[in-house]
Amino acid sequence: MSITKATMQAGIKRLAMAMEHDFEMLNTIDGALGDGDLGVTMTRGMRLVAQASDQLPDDLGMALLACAQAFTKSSGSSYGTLMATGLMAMAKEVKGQTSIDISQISPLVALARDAMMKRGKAELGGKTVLDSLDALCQATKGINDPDELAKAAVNSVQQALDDMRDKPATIGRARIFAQKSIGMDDPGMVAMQQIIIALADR
Amino acid sequence: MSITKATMQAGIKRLAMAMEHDFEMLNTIDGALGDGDLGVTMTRGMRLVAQASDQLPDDLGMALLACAQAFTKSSGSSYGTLMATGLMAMAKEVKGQTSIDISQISPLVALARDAMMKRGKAELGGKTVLDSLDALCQATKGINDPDELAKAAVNSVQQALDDMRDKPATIGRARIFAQKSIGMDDPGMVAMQQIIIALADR
Amino acid sequence: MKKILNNPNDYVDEMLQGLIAAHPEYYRLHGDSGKVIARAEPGKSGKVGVISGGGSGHLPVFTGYVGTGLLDACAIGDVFASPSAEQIADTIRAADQGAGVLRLYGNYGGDLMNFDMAGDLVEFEDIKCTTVVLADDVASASFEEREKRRGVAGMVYAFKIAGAAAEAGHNLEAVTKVAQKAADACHSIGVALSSCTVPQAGKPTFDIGEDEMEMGMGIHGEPGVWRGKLRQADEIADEMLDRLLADKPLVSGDRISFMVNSLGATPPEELYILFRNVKKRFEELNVQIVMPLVGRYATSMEMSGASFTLIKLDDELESHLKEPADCAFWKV
Amino acid sequence: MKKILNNPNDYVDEMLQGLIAAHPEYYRLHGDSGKVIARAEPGKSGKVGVISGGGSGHLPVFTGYVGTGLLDACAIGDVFASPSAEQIADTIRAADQGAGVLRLYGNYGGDLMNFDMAGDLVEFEDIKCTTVVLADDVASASFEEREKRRGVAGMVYAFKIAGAAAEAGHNLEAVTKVAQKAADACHSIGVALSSCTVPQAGKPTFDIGEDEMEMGMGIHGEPGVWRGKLRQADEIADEMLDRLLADKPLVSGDRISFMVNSLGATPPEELYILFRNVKKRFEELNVQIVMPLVGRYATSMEMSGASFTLIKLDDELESHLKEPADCAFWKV
Ligand SMILES: Nc1ncnc2c1ncn2[C@@H]1O[C@H](COP(=O)(O)OP(=O)(O)O)[C@@H](O)[C@H]1O
Ligand SMILES: Nc1ncnc2c1ncn2[C@@H]1O[C@H](COP(=O)(O)OP(=O)(O)O)[C@@H](O)[C@H]1O
Ligand SMILES: [Mg+2]
Ligand SMILES: [Mg+2]
Ligand SMILES: [Mg+2]
Ligand SMILES: [Mg+2]
Repeated sequence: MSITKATMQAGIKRLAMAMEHDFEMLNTIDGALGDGDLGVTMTRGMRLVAQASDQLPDDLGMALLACAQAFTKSSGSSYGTLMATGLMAMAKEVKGQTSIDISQISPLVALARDAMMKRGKAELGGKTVLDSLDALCQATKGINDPDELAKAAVNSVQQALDDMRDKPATIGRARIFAQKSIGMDDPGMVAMQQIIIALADR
Repeated sequence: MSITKATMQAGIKRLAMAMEHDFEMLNTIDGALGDGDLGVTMTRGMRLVAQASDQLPDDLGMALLACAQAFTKSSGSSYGTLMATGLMAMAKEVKGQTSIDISQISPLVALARDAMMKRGKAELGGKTVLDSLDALCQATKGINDPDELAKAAVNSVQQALDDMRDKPATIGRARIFAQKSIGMDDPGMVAMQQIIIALADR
Repeated sequence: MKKILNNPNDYVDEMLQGLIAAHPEYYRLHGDSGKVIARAEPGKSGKVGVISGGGSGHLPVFTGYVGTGLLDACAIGDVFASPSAEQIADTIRAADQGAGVLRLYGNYGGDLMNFDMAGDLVEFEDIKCTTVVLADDVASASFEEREKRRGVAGMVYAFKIAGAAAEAGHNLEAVTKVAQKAADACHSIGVALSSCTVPQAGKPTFDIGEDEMEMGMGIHGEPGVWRGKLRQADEIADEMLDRLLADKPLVSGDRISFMVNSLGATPPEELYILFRNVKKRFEELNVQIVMPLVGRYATSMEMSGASFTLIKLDDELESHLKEPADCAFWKV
Repeated sequence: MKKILNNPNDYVDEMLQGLIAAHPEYYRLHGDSGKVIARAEPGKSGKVGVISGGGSGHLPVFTGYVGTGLLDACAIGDVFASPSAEQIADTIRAADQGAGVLRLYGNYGGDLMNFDMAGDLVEFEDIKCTTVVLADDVASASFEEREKRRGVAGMVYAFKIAGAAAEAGHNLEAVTKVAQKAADACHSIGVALSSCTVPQAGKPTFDIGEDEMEMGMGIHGEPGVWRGKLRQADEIADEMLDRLLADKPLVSGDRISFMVNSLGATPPEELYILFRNVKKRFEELNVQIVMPLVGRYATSMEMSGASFTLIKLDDELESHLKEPADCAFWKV
C-alpha cells in the first residue's frame, strides 16, 4: 500500500480538525510549564496547511515542502519550527515521487527526527517530541500492513509518554521547572500523540 | 514696653521648642488635605533660626532678615516662603531700630499680611494664614499693655480658626479638596496659632 | 513600596549625585545647596539665561533639560516640592551671562512664590529677570480661566523653543516673548492608570482600582475629570484628542507638534499604539505633525499613564523647535 | 491589567504601525509580514548587513536599534515570542547589500532554531550569513557553562559595536569577529521588583510580594538566584556588582563601559541612585567607566527592576563604541 496526494489531503483534513479540537487542551498543558501557546501554534499552522491542501502539487516532496512553509510562516514558536524542520527533511527525500510506500514511513520519520535533533541541539531521552518520533520510528520499522502500521504508530507514542512521564524536563521553557515537571507529560509529546492518532485515523 | 534683641532671642527659643513639639500634629493636619510637610517646614526653619539666634545683630531689622533667610534657605514649601516674606516686610520697616515698641506690633503684622497677600496672590477670607494675621492685626491695634496684648493675640487666632472652620479651602493644595475641607481647620492657621501661643508665652 | 532607594530623605541628593557622575559632560552642581544644576559648559557671555525648577520626581523634567539650546540651570526641590527661594536665586546667578534671565516654570503655588521671591533676592545684584509660567493642562481649568491651569509636559516645548531663541542670541525681551508664545500654544491632558509613591511618604499617593483609569489627572495625583473602567487605547486617545481640539480648534493646513508622553511605567509600546491613532486623526484633519515626540519626556516616577501635548506652530516656533539641542535625555 | 491597548492580539502590529508613523525617517516596514523593520535609508552597497530579532515587549530592543551605525533590519515576534523563520529570512534579505549578513541575537531556544532555519531558507539565494549569539546573563548559568546563559541587555553593546564595524566597511568575517568579541566581553545581571503583563495573557507573568525582590531574574520572568525582602539600593548594587566582578575580575587601569538599565517602570531617578554607588565602587578599583549608559535600553514593558551590564573594553571595542550612531532611541 502507498501514500498519494489524495491520501495526504485526507490526512491533512483530519489533522486540521483534530488540532482545532485540541486547541484548549494543548494550550493548557503547555501553559503549566511553558508559555501556553502550543494549541495556537498547531491550529495556526494546520489552518494554513489546510488552505494550501486543494492546490497541492502531485510531487509529494513539493507537497511536504508546502506544508513545512505553512509552519515557518505562521509561527516562530519552537514546535512550529521543529515541525517545519522535520517536514523539510522528509520533503527532500521524497522529491520527485508521486507516491510513498508505507514501508518508507519509518526511515522518513528517522530523517525528520535527526534533522530536528540537529535544529534543536537536543538529544534523545530528554523528554521532548524527539522521543515520540524515535519510538514511532522504531515501532513502525519493517511493517507493510497499513492497519498494523496504524496500530503500532498509535501505541508507540502512548508508550513514549508513559516512558518519559517521570523524568524531568531538560529542554525548552519547561527546563527551568525541571523538578515540577516530573510526573507531567511533555506538551510536545502530547501534541505528537494527537497528530499520530489523527493521521492514523484512530 | 518694647522688644529688644534679648526679647527676640527668648521668643525664638520658645518658638523653636514649640515647633519640635508640634512636628507630628502639623504634618498630620497638613496631610489630611495637602502634602503633610508643614511640621517639617516649621521645624527645619526654626532650627536654622535658633542656630543663628546667638549671633543676631542688634539692629532688629537685620535680625528679622536673618530669620527670613533661614526660611528661604531651609524649604521651598508655601508656608516657609510666606513666613520669609512676612519677616522680610517687617525687617524693612524696623531697619536701624534696636528696639520695637509693642504698639508697633499691629502695624508690623499688617505689613507682613499685605506682603504675603501679594506674594501668594490671595485674598482675605480664603481660609489661610492671612486670616489669622488679619485677626491678629485687628485685635492688637492700639494695645500698649503687654499682658493684655498677649491675651488679645492668642484669642484672635483662635477666633479666626472658629470663624473659618466651616468655609471651604480656596488656596493652595487644599483647594482641590474644597468640599472635604469644610469643617476642618486650615493647617497654616493652626501653625500660626501655635506660633502666637509660643511667642506670647501662654 | 516597589522602589530602589536608600534613605528616602536622600532620594533627591543621591539621584543628583548619580546624574552628575554619569553625565559630567552635561551637568555640574552649582553653589552649595546640592540642588542647583548648571550646564557643565556655561552659555557664552551675553547670552540670555533660561532657567527652570520645581519638584523632583519628573525626570527628564526639570534637571534633565539643562543643556545646549535648552536650559542654562535648574533648581530642584524634594520630590514634588518646590525648591527654596534661595536655591532659585542661586540658579539665576548660575545662568546669568550679563543679559538677564528668563524664569520658565510650571504653574504651582509654591513655585510661583519661590521664583518671585528669588527675583527679589537677586534684584539688588542687578540681574534682570522675566517670567513665563506654563499652564497647559486643559483638564485643570476652563479656557476662560487658563491662568489657573497646572503646568505639565508642555514645559518641554517651552524649554526647547526658549532655549533655541536664547542660543540664537536674542535679547531677554525677545526670548521672553517667544517663550510666552510657546507656552500659550501648548495644550495638554493626561490619563493615569496607577499611582506613584513619594519616597518619603512610602505609600502610593492615591488608590485606584485594578481595572480603573482617571481622565485628566494631574502629574502629582491631582483629581481629574472622571474616573472609570479602563477603556481601549483608541477610545482613550480619541477622548484626549477631542478635549485638546475643543480647547484649540485646528483647521486644514495647520502645522503642529505633538507629544505622546509616558508618565513613567507605561512602556513605549503603548505610546506607539496611542500615536498610531493620533496620526490617523490628524491626517483626517489635514494637519501636519512636525517632529512628533513619543517617549518619556515628563514623568511622575513609576506612575502608569500617558499625556498628550499639542502645540500649534507658526514659522518662528517651528524653526526654534527644529534647531539643535543637546542634553543627556534629548538630542535634536 | 494596567495597559493601554486595543485588542491584545493587535498589540505588536499596532505598536509597529505607530513606531513607523512617528519615525519614518528611521524605520520602514519591509515585506508583507508586517513584522520586519528595516532602515528607512538602506546601508550603502557593499556594507555588511547586521540584523537582529526576537520577541516584542523589550523596546528599544530590538526594533528600536535599527539605524545608522546599528542594525540594518530586525524581525519582531509577538510579545516574548520568537519571530518566524520566514520573517527572519525576509530580514536577512532586507539587510543584504551583497557583503553578507551577521545574525546577532539573544540566546533563546526558539530564536536559535528560527535564525538557523532562516539561514537555510536564504542559502540558495547566495546570501552568506554568520551568527553571534548573546549569552551575557551571569545569573542564568555558571561561567563554565557560559553558552547556556540567556541573552539580555549586553545585546545593546553588541549592536553598537557590530554596527560601527559594519558602517566602517569591514568585511563579514571581521564584523563577526568583533561582534563575538563584544558579546564575550559582556556580563549582565538583573533584579526584578514586579512583573509585567503579556497582553494576550492578561495577567502578570509572576506573583511577587509587595516587599519582595528577586535577584537574577530573567527578562521574561525566568527564575533568579534568590527571592527575598527588598533591600536598600546600595546593597542591591553591591551584590549585583560583586556577582559581575566574580564573573569578570578587573584590575586597576582597566577600561569598561557600564549600563544601568531600567526594566521599564523603575524611573531614571532610581537608576541614578544605583549608578552613584557603581561609580564609587569602580573609582575604588581604579577602573575607568567609558560612556556609561543609564536609562531604558532593554526593557520588559512595565516590569519594575533594573539590570547592570559590564563590558570590558580594549582599544578596538572602545573606538567602535564611541563611533556615531543614530536611531530614534539612542544617538551617539
Ligand atoms: N530544542 C528542542 N528540541 C526538541 N524539542 C523541543 C525543543 N524545544 C522545544 N521542544 C518541544 O517543543 C515543545 C514546546 O513547543 P512550543 O510551545 O512551541 O515552545 P515555545 O512556546 O517555548 O517556543 C516541548 O514540549 C518539546 O516537546
Ligand atoms: N497662596 C497662599 N496664600 C496664603 N496662604 C497660603 C497660600 N498657599 C498656602 N498657604 C497657607 O500655607 C498652608 C500650607 O502650607 P504648606 O504645607 O507649606 O504648603 P505646600 O506644602 O502645599 O507648599 C495653608 O494651610 C495656607 O494657610
Ligand atoms: Mg509554548
Ligand atoms: Mg511560544
Ligand atoms: Mg504642605
Ligand atoms: Mg509642601
